[in-house]
Amino acid sequence: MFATSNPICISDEIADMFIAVTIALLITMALTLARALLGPTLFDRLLAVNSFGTKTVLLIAVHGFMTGRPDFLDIALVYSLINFIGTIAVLKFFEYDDLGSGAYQEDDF
Amino acid sequence: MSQLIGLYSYWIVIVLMMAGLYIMIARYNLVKKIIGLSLFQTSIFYLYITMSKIEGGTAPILVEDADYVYSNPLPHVLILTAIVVGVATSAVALALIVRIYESYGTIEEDELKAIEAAEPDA
Amino acid sequence: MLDWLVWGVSWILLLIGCVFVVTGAVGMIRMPDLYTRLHAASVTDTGGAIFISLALILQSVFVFGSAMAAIKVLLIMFFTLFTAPTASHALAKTALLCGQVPLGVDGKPILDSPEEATLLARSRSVDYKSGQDAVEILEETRRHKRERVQGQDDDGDDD
Amino acid sequence: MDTLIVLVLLTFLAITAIGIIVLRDLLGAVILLGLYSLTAAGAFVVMDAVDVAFTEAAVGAGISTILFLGALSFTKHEQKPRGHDSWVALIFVVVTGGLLIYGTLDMPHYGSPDSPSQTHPELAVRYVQESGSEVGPPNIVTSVLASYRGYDTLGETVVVFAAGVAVLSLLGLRRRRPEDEAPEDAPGDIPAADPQDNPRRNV
Repeated sequence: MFATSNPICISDEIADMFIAVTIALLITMALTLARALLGPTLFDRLLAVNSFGTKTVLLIAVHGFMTGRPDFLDIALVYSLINFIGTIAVLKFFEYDDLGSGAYQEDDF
Repeated sequence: MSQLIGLYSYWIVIVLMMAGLYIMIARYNLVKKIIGLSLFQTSIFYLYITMSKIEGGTAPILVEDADYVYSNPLPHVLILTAIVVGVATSAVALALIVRIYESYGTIEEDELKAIEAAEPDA
Repeated sequence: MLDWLVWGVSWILLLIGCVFVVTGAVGMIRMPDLYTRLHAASVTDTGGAIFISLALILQSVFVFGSAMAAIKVLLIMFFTLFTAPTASHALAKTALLCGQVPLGVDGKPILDSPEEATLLARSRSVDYKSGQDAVEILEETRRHKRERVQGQDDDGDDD
Repeated sequence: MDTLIVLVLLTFLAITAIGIIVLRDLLGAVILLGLYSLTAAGAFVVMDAVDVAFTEAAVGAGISTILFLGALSFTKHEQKPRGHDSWVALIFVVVTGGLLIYGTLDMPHYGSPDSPSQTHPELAVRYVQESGSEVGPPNIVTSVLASYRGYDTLGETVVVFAAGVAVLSLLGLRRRRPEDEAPEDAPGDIPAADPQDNPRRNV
Protein backbone atom coordinates (compact mmCIF):
# COMPACT_ATOMS: atom_id res chain seq x y z
CA MET A 1 0.00 0.00 0.00
CA PHE A 2 2.77 2.42 0.94
CA ALA A 3 5.04 1.36 -1.90
CA THR A 4 7.69 3.87 -2.80
CA SER A 5 6.84 5.69 -5.95
CA ASN A 6 10.12 5.13 -7.60
CA PRO A 7 10.50 6.51 -11.10
CA ILE A 8 14.23 5.95 -11.28
CA CYS A 9 14.94 2.42 -10.14
CA ILE A 10 17.08 2.82 -7.07
CA SER A 11 17.76 -0.45 -5.37
CA ASP A 12 15.67 -1.58 -2.43
CA GLU A 13 18.51 -1.46 0.09
CA ILE A 14 19.06 2.22 -0.61
CA ALA A 15 15.34 2.96 -0.48
CA ASP A 16 15.16 1.18 2.92
CA MET A 17 17.87 3.46 4.25
CA PHE A 18 16.01 6.62 3.27
CA ILE A 19 12.70 5.26 4.52
CA ALA A 20 14.25 4.71 7.95
CA VAL A 21 15.54 8.29 8.05
CA THR A 22 12.19 9.63 6.89
CA ILE A 23 10.35 7.83 9.67
CA ALA A 24 12.83 9.13 12.24
CA LEU A 25 12.37 12.65 10.91
CA LEU A 26 8.58 12.37 11.02
CA ILE A 27 8.69 11.21 14.64
CA THR A 28 10.98 14.11 15.47
CA MET A 29 8.67 16.54 13.74
CA ALA A 30 5.72 15.21 15.75
CA LEU A 31 7.59 15.74 19.03
CA THR A 32 8.71 19.20 17.96
CA LEU A 33 5.16 20.09 16.99
CA ALA A 34 4.02 18.99 20.43
CA ARG A 35 6.51 21.40 21.98
CA ALA A 36 5.32 24.17 19.68
CA LEU A 37 1.75 23.63 20.83
CA LEU A 38 2.55 23.06 24.53
CA GLY A 39 5.34 25.59 24.87
CA PRO A 40 4.59 27.73 27.88
CA THR A 41 6.42 30.78 26.55
CA LEU A 42 6.64 32.23 23.07
CA PHE A 43 10.34 31.42 23.02
CA ASP A 44 9.57 27.73 23.34
CA ARG A 45 7.25 27.96 20.38
CA LEU A 46 9.83 29.86 18.38
CA LEU A 47 12.52 27.32 19.25
CA ALA A 48 10.20 24.51 18.18
CA VAL A 49 9.36 26.24 14.91
CA ASN A 50 13.03 26.79 14.14
CA SER A 51 13.82 23.17 14.88
CA PHE A 52 10.81 22.03 12.87
CA GLY A 53 12.10 24.03 9.91
CA THR A 54 15.46 22.29 10.07
CA LYS A 55 13.69 18.93 10.10
CA THR A 56 11.64 19.97 7.08
CA VAL A 57 14.83 20.85 5.21
CA LEU A 58 16.27 17.44 5.97
CA LEU A 59 12.99 15.72 5.07
CA ILE A 60 12.86 17.42 1.67
CA ALA A 61 16.49 16.55 0.96
CA VAL A 62 16.01 12.92 1.95
CA HIS A 63 12.75 12.70 0.01
CA GLY A 64 14.51 13.91 -3.13
CA PHE A 65 16.99 11.05 -2.84
CA MET A 66 14.31 8.56 -1.88
CA THR A 67 12.30 9.18 -5.03
CA GLY A 68 15.44 9.12 -7.12
CA ARG A 69 15.33 12.72 -8.35
CA PRO A 70 17.74 14.79 -6.26
CA ASP A 71 17.12 17.85 -8.45
CA PHE A 72 14.94 19.68 -6.03
CA LEU A 73 17.45 20.39 -3.30
CA ASP A 74 17.19 24.09 -4.13
CA ILE A 75 13.94 24.13 -2.22
CA ALA A 76 15.65 22.76 0.86
CA LEU A 77 18.27 25.46 0.43
CA VAL A 78 15.67 28.22 0.25
CA TYR A 79 13.96 26.72 3.27
CA SER A 80 17.00 26.78 5.49
CA LEU A 81 17.52 30.46 4.68
CA ILE A 82 13.86 31.46 5.07
CA ASN A 83 13.69 29.61 8.35
CA PHE A 84 16.67 31.53 9.71
CA ILE A 85 15.38 34.87 8.49
CA GLY A 86 11.96 34.24 9.99
CA THR A 87 13.40 33.32 13.39
CA ILE A 88 15.64 36.37 13.47
CA ALA A 89 12.75 38.63 12.42
CA VAL A 90 10.54 37.37 15.24
CA LEU A 91 13.38 37.73 17.75
CA LYS A 92 14.06 41.29 16.62
CA PHE A 93 10.39 41.96 17.09
CA PHE A 94 10.51 40.60 20.64
CA GLU A 95 13.58 42.58 21.49
CA TYR A 96 12.70 45.99 20.12
CA ASP A 97 8.92 45.72 19.59
CA ASP A 98 9.48 46.91 16.05
CA LEU A 99 10.86 45.50 12.84
CA GLY A 100 12.37 48.55 11.23
CA SER A 101 14.14 50.43 13.95
CA GLY A 102 17.87 50.79 13.62
CA ALA A 103 18.52 53.35 16.36
CA TYR A 104 18.50 51.20 19.42
CA GLN A 105 22.17 50.87 20.19
CA GLU A 106 22.61 54.08 22.17
CA ASP A 107 19.98 53.48 24.80
CA ASP A 108 20.17 49.73 24.90
CA PHE A 109 23.76 49.21 25.83
CA MET B 1 -9.16 1.13 4.27
CA SER B 2 -8.41 2.22 0.72
CA GLN B 3 -11.41 4.53 1.00
CA LEU B 4 -9.86 6.01 4.15
CA ILE B 5 -6.46 6.60 2.56
CA GLY B 6 -7.89 7.82 -0.71
CA LEU B 7 -10.15 10.39 0.88
CA TYR B 8 -8.11 11.31 3.96
CA SER B 9 -6.45 14.25 2.25
CA TYR B 10 -9.82 15.76 1.34
CA TRP B 11 -11.01 15.38 4.91
CA ILE B 12 -7.95 17.15 6.25
CA VAL B 13 -8.51 19.90 3.71
CA ILE B 14 -12.05 20.26 5.03
CA VAL B 15 -10.82 20.35 8.62
CA LEU B 16 -8.38 23.13 7.73
CA MET B 17 -11.06 25.00 5.82
CA MET B 18 -13.48 24.78 8.73
CA ALA B 19 -10.75 25.87 11.16
CA GLY B 20 -10.22 28.98 9.07
CA LEU B 21 -13.95 29.59 8.78
CA TYR B 22 -14.43 29.16 12.53
CA ILE B 23 -11.72 31.72 13.26
CA MET B 24 -13.33 34.12 10.78
CA ILE B 25 -16.75 33.74 12.40
CA ALA B 26 -16.08 33.28 16.09
CA ARG B 27 -13.05 35.43 16.83
CA TYR B 28 -13.48 39.15 17.27
CA ASN B 29 -9.88 40.22 16.81
CA LEU B 30 -9.29 41.47 13.28
CA VAL B 31 -5.69 40.22 13.01
CA LYS B 32 -6.87 36.80 14.11
CA LYS B 33 -9.49 36.93 11.39
CA ILE B 34 -6.77 37.52 8.80
CA ILE B 35 -4.87 34.53 10.21
CA GLY B 36 -8.06 32.51 9.69
CA LEU B 37 -8.26 33.81 6.13
CA SER B 38 -4.71 32.57 5.50
CA LEU B 39 -5.63 29.15 6.88
CA PHE B 40 -8.64 29.00 4.58
CA GLN B 41 -6.55 30.03 1.57
CA THR B 42 -3.91 27.41 2.26
CA SER B 43 -6.54 24.71 2.54
CA ILE B 44 -7.76 25.60 -0.95
CA PHE B 45 -4.20 25.37 -2.23
CA TYR B 46 -4.08 21.93 -0.72
CA LEU B 47 -7.27 20.82 -2.41
CA TYR B 48 -5.87 21.72 -5.82
CA ILE B 49 -2.43 20.23 -5.29
CA THR B 50 -3.96 17.03 -3.93
CA MET B 51 -5.95 16.63 -7.13
CA SER B 52 -2.88 17.12 -9.32
CA LYS B 53 -0.92 14.29 -7.75
CA ILE B 54 -0.80 11.02 -9.65
CA GLU B 55 0.28 7.72 -8.15
CA GLY B 56 3.88 6.92 -9.07
CA GLY B 57 4.21 10.27 -10.77
CA THR B 58 7.03 12.74 -10.47
CA ALA B 59 7.39 16.50 -10.55
CA PRO B 60 6.41 18.01 -13.93
CA ILE B 61 9.93 18.83 -15.04
CA LEU B 62 10.75 17.04 -18.24
CA VAL B 63 13.75 14.74 -18.34
CA GLU B 64 15.16 13.78 -21.71
CA ASP B 65 15.10 10.16 -22.79
CA ALA B 66 13.28 8.91 -19.75
CA ASP B 67 9.74 7.63 -19.58
CA TYR B 68 8.19 9.18 -16.49
CA VAL B 69 4.64 9.76 -15.41
CA TYR B 70 4.27 13.45 -14.61
CA SER B 71 1.76 14.98 -12.22
CA ASN B 72 -0.69 17.42 -13.73
CA PRO B 73 1.03 20.84 -13.95
CA LEU B 74 -2.07 22.98 -14.40
CA PRO B 75 -3.17 23.12 -10.71
CA HIS B 76 0.39 24.08 -9.79
CA VAL B 77 0.18 27.09 -12.11
CA LEU B 78 -3.19 28.17 -10.73
CA ILE B 79 -1.94 27.87 -7.16
CA LEU B 80 1.26 29.76 -7.90
CA THR B 81 -0.91 32.69 -8.95
CA ALA B 82 -3.24 32.21 -5.99
CA ILE B 83 -0.45 32.23 -3.39
CA VAL B 84 0.91 35.57 -4.56
CA VAL B 85 -2.55 37.11 -4.83
CA GLY B 86 -3.42 35.75 -1.38
CA VAL B 87 -0.43 37.45 0.21
CA ALA B 88 -1.34 40.69 -1.57
CA THR B 89 -4.85 40.43 -0.09
CA SER B 90 -3.44 39.83 3.38
CA ALA B 91 -1.15 42.83 3.01
CA VAL B 92 -4.01 45.17 2.11
CA ALA B 93 -6.15 43.79 4.94
CA LEU B 94 -3.37 44.26 7.47
CA ALA B 95 -2.76 47.81 6.27
CA LEU B 96 -6.46 48.52 6.76
CA ILE B 97 -6.28 47.07 10.26
CA VAL B 98 -3.35 49.32 11.13
CA ARG B 99 -5.38 52.32 9.96
CA ILE B 100 -8.40 51.17 11.97
CA TYR B 101 -6.25 50.85 15.07
CA GLU B 102 -4.88 54.33 14.58
CA SER B 103 -8.35 55.81 14.18
CA TYR B 104 -10.23 53.90 16.88
CA GLY B 105 -7.56 52.53 19.21
CA THR B 106 -8.88 49.00 19.08
CA ILE B 107 -9.02 46.06 16.68
CA GLU B 108 -11.76 44.09 18.43
CA GLU B 109 -14.83 43.89 16.25
CA ASP B 110 -17.47 44.38 18.96
CA GLU B 111 -15.68 47.40 20.43
CA LEU B 112 -15.53 48.92 16.97
CA LYS B 113 -19.26 48.36 16.57
CA ALA B 114 -19.89 49.99 19.95
CA ILE B 115 -17.83 53.01 18.91
CA GLU B 116 -19.69 53.23 15.61
CA ALA B 117 -23.04 53.05 17.43
CA ALA B 118 -21.99 55.73 19.90
CA GLU B 119 -21.15 58.29 17.21
CA PRO B 120 -23.45 57.86 14.21
CA ASP B 121 -21.87 60.78 12.33
CA ALA B 122 -18.47 59.14 12.14
CA MET C 1 33.13 -3.88 -2.95
CA LEU C 2 32.94 -0.09 -3.20
CA ASP C 3 29.17 -0.33 -3.43
CA TRP C 4 28.98 -2.25 -0.20
CA LEU C 5 31.39 0.12 1.52
CA VAL C 6 29.36 3.16 0.47
CA TRP C 7 26.18 1.40 1.51
CA GLY C 8 27.55 0.52 4.96
CA VAL C 9 29.06 3.92 5.64
CA SER C 10 25.85 5.66 4.57
CA TRP C 11 23.79 3.46 6.83
CA ILE C 12 26.08 4.19 9.79
CA LEU C 13 26.06 7.93 9.16
CA LEU C 14 22.30 7.99 8.73
CA LEU C 15 21.75 5.97 11.88
CA ILE C 16 23.96 8.33 13.89
CA GLY C 17 22.03 11.22 12.40
CA CYS C 18 18.71 9.61 13.31
CA VAL C 19 19.86 9.02 16.88
CA PHE C 20 20.90 12.66 17.20
CA VAL C 21 17.66 13.90 15.70
CA VAL C 22 15.38 11.76 17.84
CA THR C 23 17.28 12.34 21.10
CA GLY C 24 17.19 16.06 20.49
CA ALA C 25 13.44 15.98 20.01
CA VAL C 26 12.89 13.86 23.11
CA GLY C 27 15.06 16.31 25.02
CA MET C 28 12.97 19.16 23.74
CA ILE C 29 9.88 17.52 25.21
CA ARG C 30 11.37 16.45 28.52
CA MET C 31 13.74 19.23 29.56
CA PRO C 32 12.45 21.51 32.31
CA ASP C 33 13.07 25.03 31.04
CA LEU C 34 13.72 27.03 27.90
CA TYR C 35 17.52 27.09 28.04
CA THR C 36 17.92 23.36 28.49
CA ARG C 37 15.44 22.76 25.67
CA LEU C 38 17.52 25.08 23.53
CA HIS C 39 20.52 22.93 24.34
CA ALA C 40 18.67 19.79 23.27
CA ALA C 41 17.40 21.38 20.07
CA SER C 42 20.89 22.52 19.08
CA VAL C 43 22.04 18.90 19.15
CA THR C 44 19.37 18.02 16.62
CA ASP C 45 19.90 21.01 14.42
CA THR C 46 23.63 20.67 14.00
CA GLY C 47 24.56 17.07 14.85
CA GLY C 48 21.70 15.44 13.01
CA ALA C 49 22.01 17.74 10.02
CA ILE C 50 25.76 17.10 9.66
CA PHE C 51 25.53 13.32 9.70
CA ILE C 52 22.47 13.06 7.46
CA SER C 53 23.99 15.54 5.00
CA LEU C 54 27.27 13.60 4.92
CA ALA C 55 25.39 10.42 4.10
CA LEU C 56 23.44 12.22 1.38
CA ILE C 57 26.68 13.57 -0.12
CA LEU C 58 28.11 10.05 -0.20
CA GLN C 59 24.98 8.79 -1.89
CA SER C 60 24.84 11.57 -4.46
CA VAL C 61 28.48 11.11 -5.46
CA PHE C 62 28.70 7.33 -5.55
CA VAL C 63 25.16 6.14 -6.25
CA PHE C 64 23.43 8.91 -8.16
CA GLY C 65 26.59 10.20 -9.81
CA SER C 66 25.40 13.78 -9.57
CA ALA C 67 28.03 16.32 -8.54
CA MET C 68 25.45 19.12 -8.54
CA ALA C 69 23.35 17.35 -5.92
CA ALA C 70 26.45 16.84 -3.78
CA ILE C 71 27.28 20.55 -3.98
CA LYS C 72 23.73 21.50 -3.05
CA VAL C 73 23.71 19.18 -0.05
CA LEU C 74 27.07 20.63 0.96
CA LEU C 75 25.60 24.13 0.75
CA ILE C 76 22.60 23.08 2.84
CA MET C 77 24.98 21.65 5.43
CA PHE C 78 27.04 24.84 5.54
CA PHE C 79 24.00 27.07 5.81
CA THR C 80 22.64 24.93 8.61
CA LEU C 81 25.98 25.03 10.38
CA PHE C 82 26.04 28.81 10.19
CA THR C 83 22.41 29.61 10.85
CA ALA C 84 21.42 27.10 13.54
CA PRO C 85 23.97 28.24 16.17
CA THR C 86 23.28 31.88 15.30
CA ALA C 87 19.56 31.40 15.76
CA SER C 88 20.12 29.54 19.05
CA HIS C 89 22.35 32.31 20.34
CA ALA C 90 19.92 35.02 19.32
CA LEU C 91 17.05 33.11 20.89
CA ALA C 92 18.88 32.62 24.19
CA LYS C 93 19.99 36.24 24.34
CA THR C 94 16.57 37.62 23.54
CA ALA C 95 14.95 35.30 26.05
CA LEU C 96 17.33 36.54 28.75
CA LEU C 97 16.71 40.11 27.68
CA CYS C 98 12.97 39.59 27.92
CA GLY C 99 13.30 38.32 31.45
CA GLN C 100 13.30 34.52 31.17
CA VAL C 101 15.13 33.35 34.30
CA PRO C 102 17.11 30.11 33.87
CA LEU C 103 16.50 27.27 36.34
CA GLY C 104 19.33 25.89 38.44
CA VAL C 105 20.19 22.24 39.08
CA ASP C 106 17.72 22.08 41.96
CA GLY C 107 14.88 23.28 39.74
CA LYS C 108 14.74 26.73 41.30
CA PRO C 109 15.37 29.98 39.40
CA ILE C 110 18.96 31.13 39.74
CA LEU C 111 18.05 34.82 39.63
CA ASP C 112 15.75 36.78 41.89
CA SER C 113 13.65 38.54 39.30
CA PRO C 114 13.15 38.95 35.52
CA GLU C 115 14.70 42.41 35.78
CA GLU C 116 18.00 40.85 36.79
CA ALA C 117 17.91 38.63 33.71
CA THR C 118 17.34 41.68 31.52
CA LEU C 119 20.21 43.42 33.25
CA LEU C 120 22.55 40.49 32.73
CA ALA C 121 21.64 40.33 29.04
CA ARG C 122 22.34 44.03 28.63
CA SER C 123 25.57 44.02 30.59
CA ARG C 124 27.43 42.52 27.68
CA SER C 125 29.11 45.66 26.40
CA VAL C 126 30.00 46.77 29.93
CA ASP C 127 31.59 43.40 30.32
CA TYR C 128 33.72 43.97 27.25
CA LYS C 129 34.79 47.45 28.23
CA SER C 130 35.72 47.01 31.86
CA GLY C 131 36.41 43.30 31.98
CA GLN C 132 33.80 42.83 34.67
CA ASP C 133 32.37 39.41 35.30
CA ALA C 134 28.64 38.93 34.92
CA VAL C 135 28.35 37.71 38.49
CA GLU C 136 30.15 40.81 39.77
CA ILE C 137 27.78 43.02 37.82
CA LEU C 138 24.84 41.15 39.25
CA GLU C 139 26.06 41.46 42.83
CA GLU C 140 26.87 45.10 42.37
CA THR C 141 23.35 45.84 41.16
CA ARG C 142 21.87 43.81 43.99
CA ARG C 143 23.94 45.86 46.45
CA HIS C 144 22.79 49.09 44.79
CA LYS C 145 19.20 47.95 44.96
CA ARG C 146 19.50 47.03 48.62
CA GLU C 147 21.05 50.41 49.41
CA ARG C 148 18.32 52.16 47.49
CA VAL C 149 15.63 50.25 49.36
CA GLN C 150 17.31 51.07 52.67
CA GLY C 151 17.59 54.71 51.63
CA GLN C 152 13.87 54.80 50.94
CA ASP C 153 13.19 53.21 54.31
CA ASP C 154 15.32 55.88 55.97
CA ASP C 155 13.37 58.57 54.12
CA GLY C 156 10.17 57.04 55.36
CA ASP C 157 11.50 57.09 58.91
CA ASP C 158 12.40 60.76 58.57
CA ASP C 159 8.90 61.61 57.48
CA MET D 1 5.87 5.74 1.41
CA ASP D 2 5.06 9.01 -0.32
CA THR D 3 1.43 8.62 0.65
CA LEU D 4 2.39 7.94 4.24
CA ILE D 5 4.53 11.10 4.40
CA VAL D 6 1.71 13.16 2.92
CA LEU D 7 -0.83 11.78 5.36
CA VAL D 8 1.41 12.47 8.36
CA LEU D 9 2.22 16.00 7.19
CA LEU D 10 -1.47 16.68 6.62
CA THR D 11 -2.23 15.52 10.14
CA PHE D 12 0.44 17.90 11.44
CA LEU D 13 -1.30 20.67 9.51
CA ALA D 14 -4.66 19.91 11.07
CA ILE D 15 -3.16 19.83 14.57
CA THR D 16 -1.43 23.14 13.96
CA ALA D 17 -4.69 24.67 12.74
CA ILE D 18 -6.47 23.57 15.92
CA GLY D 19 -3.60 25.07 17.91
CA ILE D 20 -4.02 28.37 16.08
CA ILE D 21 -7.71 28.41 16.97
CA VAL D 22 -7.07 27.78 20.65
CA LEU D 23 -4.15 30.15 21.11
CA ARG D 24 -5.13 33.56 22.51
CA ASP D 25 -1.79 35.22 22.03
CA LEU D 26 -1.55 36.73 18.55
CA LEU D 27 2.25 36.49 18.35
CA GLY D 28 2.03 32.80 19.17
CA ALA D 29 -0.61 32.38 16.49
CA VAL D 30 1.63 34.10 13.94
CA ILE D 31 4.55 31.86 14.89
CA LEU D 32 2.33 28.80 14.51
CA LEU D 33 1.19 30.14 11.15
CA GLY D 34 4.83 30.17 10.08
CA LEU D 35 5.12 26.54 11.16
CA TYR D 36 1.93 25.79 9.24
CA SER D 37 3.37 27.29 6.06
CA LEU D 38 6.61 25.35 6.46
CA THR D 39 4.71 22.09 6.87
CA ALA D 40 2.45 22.92 3.94
CA ALA D 41 5.42 23.61 1.70
CA GLY D 42 7.05 20.34 2.78
CA ALA D 43 3.91 18.48 1.84
CA PHE D 44 3.79 20.29 -1.51
CA VAL D 45 7.25 18.92 -2.29
CA VAL D 46 6.09 15.41 -1.49
CA MET D 47 3.03 15.93 -3.69
CA ASP D 48 5.31 16.81 -6.66
CA ALA D 49 4.43 20.51 -6.69
CA VAL D 50 7.98 21.81 -6.40
CA ASP D 51 7.30 25.26 -7.81
CA VAL D 52 4.39 25.76 -5.46
CA ALA D 53 6.57 24.65 -2.56
CA PHE D 54 9.21 27.16 -3.56
CA THR D 55 6.70 29.99 -3.65
CA GLU D 56 4.95 28.91 -0.49
CA ALA D 57 8.27 28.79 1.38
CA ALA D 58 9.35 32.23 0.22
CA VAL D 59 5.98 33.97 0.27
CA GLY D 60 3.90 32.05 2.81
CA ALA D 61 6.53 31.38 5.44
CA GLY D 62 8.74 34.39 4.80
CA ILE D 63 6.88 37.46 3.62
CA SER D 64 3.55 36.61 5.22
CA THR D 65 5.08 36.17 8.69
CA ILE D 66 6.92 39.45 8.40
CA LEU D 67 3.75 41.24 7.24
CA PHE D 68 1.85 39.94 10.26
CA LEU D 69 4.66 40.96 12.60
CA GLY D 70 4.72 44.41 11.05
CA ALA D 71 0.98 44.78 11.58
CA LEU D 72 1.26 43.55 15.16
CA SER D 73 4.01 46.05 15.90
CA PHE D 74 1.46 48.80 15.19
CA THR D 75 -1.39 47.19 17.13
CA LYS D 76 -1.97 45.04 20.19
CA HIS D 77 -0.49 41.63 20.75
CA GLU D 78 -3.28 39.90 22.60
CA GLN D 79 -6.82 39.02 21.84
CA LYS D 80 -9.21 40.20 24.48
CA PRO D 81 -10.03 37.33 26.78
CA ARG D 82 -13.63 36.26 26.37
CA GLY D 83 -15.60 33.93 28.58
CA HIS D 84 -17.11 31.50 26.13
CA ASP D 85 -16.82 30.49 22.52
CA SER D 86 -19.80 30.93 20.29
CA TRP D 87 -21.81 27.71 20.11
CA VAL D 88 -23.68 28.90 17.04
CA ALA D 89 -20.45 29.31 15.10
CA LEU D 90 -19.20 25.90 16.23
CA ILE D 91 -22.42 24.16 15.22
CA PHE D 92 -22.48 25.98 11.88
CA VAL D 93 -18.89 24.99 11.15
CA VAL D 94 -19.42 21.36 12.15
CA VAL D 95 -22.55 21.06 10.02
CA THR D 96 -20.84 22.64 7.01
CA GLY D 97 -17.82 20.38 7.46
CA GLY D 98 -20.05 17.34 7.72
CA LEU D 99 -21.82 18.23 4.50
CA LEU D 100 -18.52 18.78 2.73
CA ILE D 101 -17.19 15.45 3.99
CA TYR D 102 -20.35 13.77 2.71
CA GLY D 103 -19.61 15.43 -0.62
CA THR D 104 -16.07 14.01 -0.78
CA LEU D 105 -17.34 10.43 -0.81
CA ASP D 106 -17.74 10.62 -4.57
CA MET D 107 -14.39 12.28 -5.23
CA PRO D 108 -11.63 10.41 -7.08
CA HIS D 109 -9.16 8.90 -4.62
CA TYR D 110 -5.82 10.50 -3.84
CA GLY D 111 -3.37 9.88 -6.68
CA SER D 112 -5.75 7.85 -8.78
CA PRO D 113 -4.55 7.90 -12.40
CA ASP D 114 -8.05 7.92 -13.96
CA SER D 115 -9.37 11.01 -12.20
CA PRO D 116 -10.74 13.71 -14.52
CA SER D 117 -7.89 16.07 -13.70
CA GLN D 118 -5.35 13.54 -14.99
CA THR D 119 -7.16 12.40 -18.11
CA HIS D 120 -8.47 15.61 -19.61
CA PRO D 121 -6.98 15.68 -23.10
CA GLU D 122 -6.46 19.43 -23.37
CA LEU D 123 -5.56 20.39 -19.82
CA ALA D 124 -3.37 17.57 -18.60
CA VAL D 125 -2.21 15.33 -21.39
CA ARG D 126 -1.43 18.01 -23.91
CA TYR D 127 0.66 20.20 -21.59
CA VAL D 128 2.79 17.24 -20.61
CA GLN D 129 3.26 15.88 -24.10
CA GLU D 130 3.53 18.99 -26.23
CA SER D 131 4.94 21.80 -24.11
CA GLY D 132 8.51 20.60 -24.54
CA SER D 133 8.35 21.06 -28.31
CA GLU D 134 5.82 23.92 -28.41
CA VAL D 135 7.34 26.24 -25.82
CA GLY D 136 10.72 24.90 -24.86
CA PRO D 137 11.62 24.97 -21.17
CA PRO D 138 11.80 21.58 -19.48
CA ASN D 139 9.74 22.84 -16.57
CA ILE D 140 6.14 22.43 -17.71
CA VAL D 141 4.90 24.80 -15.02
CA THR D 142 7.03 27.57 -16.49
CA SER D 143 5.66 26.90 -19.97
CA VAL D 144 2.07 27.02 -18.81
CA LEU D 145 2.61 30.03 -16.57
CA ALA D 146 4.41 32.20 -19.07
CA SER D 147 3.02 31.04 -22.39
CA TYR D 148 -0.26 29.13 -22.36
CA ARG D 149 -1.67 31.18 -19.51
CA GLY D 150 0.39 34.33 -19.90
CA TYR D 151 -2.61 36.61 -19.45
CA ASP D 152 -3.32 35.01 -16.07
CA THR D 153 0.17 35.94 -14.97
CA LEU D 154 -0.26 39.46 -16.32
CA GLY D 155 -3.46 39.78 -14.30
CA GLU D 156 -1.68 38.51 -11.22
CA THR D 157 1.00 41.14 -11.66
CA VAL D 158 -1.68 43.81 -11.96
CA VAL D 159 -3.30 42.57 -8.73
CA VAL D 160 0.00 42.67 -6.87
CA PHE D 161 0.71 46.15 -8.20
CA ALA D 162 -2.75 47.33 -7.13
CA ALA D 163 -2.21 45.83 -3.68
CA GLY D 164 1.12 47.60 -3.40
CA VAL D 165 -0.47 50.91 -4.36
CA ALA D 166 -3.28 50.32 -1.85
CA VAL D 167 -0.90 49.53 1.01
CA LEU D 168 1.24 52.56 0.19
CA SER D 169 -1.74 54.87 0.02
CA LEU D 170 -3.02 53.51 3.34
CA LEU D 171 0.24 53.58 5.25
CA GLY D 172 2.87 55.45 3.29
CA LEU D 173 1.28 58.89 3.51
CA ARG D 174 0.64 58.58 7.21
CA ARG D 175 4.05 59.82 8.29
CA ARG D 176 3.48 63.22 6.70
CA ARG D 177 -0.03 63.73 7.92
CA PRO D 178 0.47 64.96 11.52
CA GLU D 179 2.48 67.92 10.22
CA ASP D 180 -0.03 68.85 7.52
CA GLU D 181 -3.22 68.74 9.50
CA ALA D 182 -4.47 70.53 12.53
CA PRO D 183 -3.24 68.81 15.69
CA GLU D 184 -6.62 68.46 17.39
CA ASP D 185 -8.19 66.12 14.84
CA ALA D 186 -5.13 64.42 13.39
CA PRO D 187 -6.29 60.92 12.54
CA GLY D 188 -2.73 59.73 12.14
CA ASP D 189 -2.18 60.16 15.85
CA ILE D 190 -0.92 56.91 17.25
CA PRO D 191 -2.32 56.22 20.71
CA ALA D 192 0.26 56.38 23.44
CA ALA D 193 2.00 53.06 23.82
CA ASP D 194 0.74 51.19 26.81
CA PRO D 195 3.66 49.65 28.67
CA GLN D 196 1.57 46.50 29.08
CA ASP D 197 1.69 46.02 25.33
CA ASN D 198 5.37 45.41 25.33
CA PRO D 199 5.95 41.71 24.64
CA ARG D 200 8.86 41.77 27.05
CA ARG D 201 6.41 41.91 29.90
CA ASN D 202 3.86 39.37 28.86
CA VAL D 203 5.79 36.56 27.27
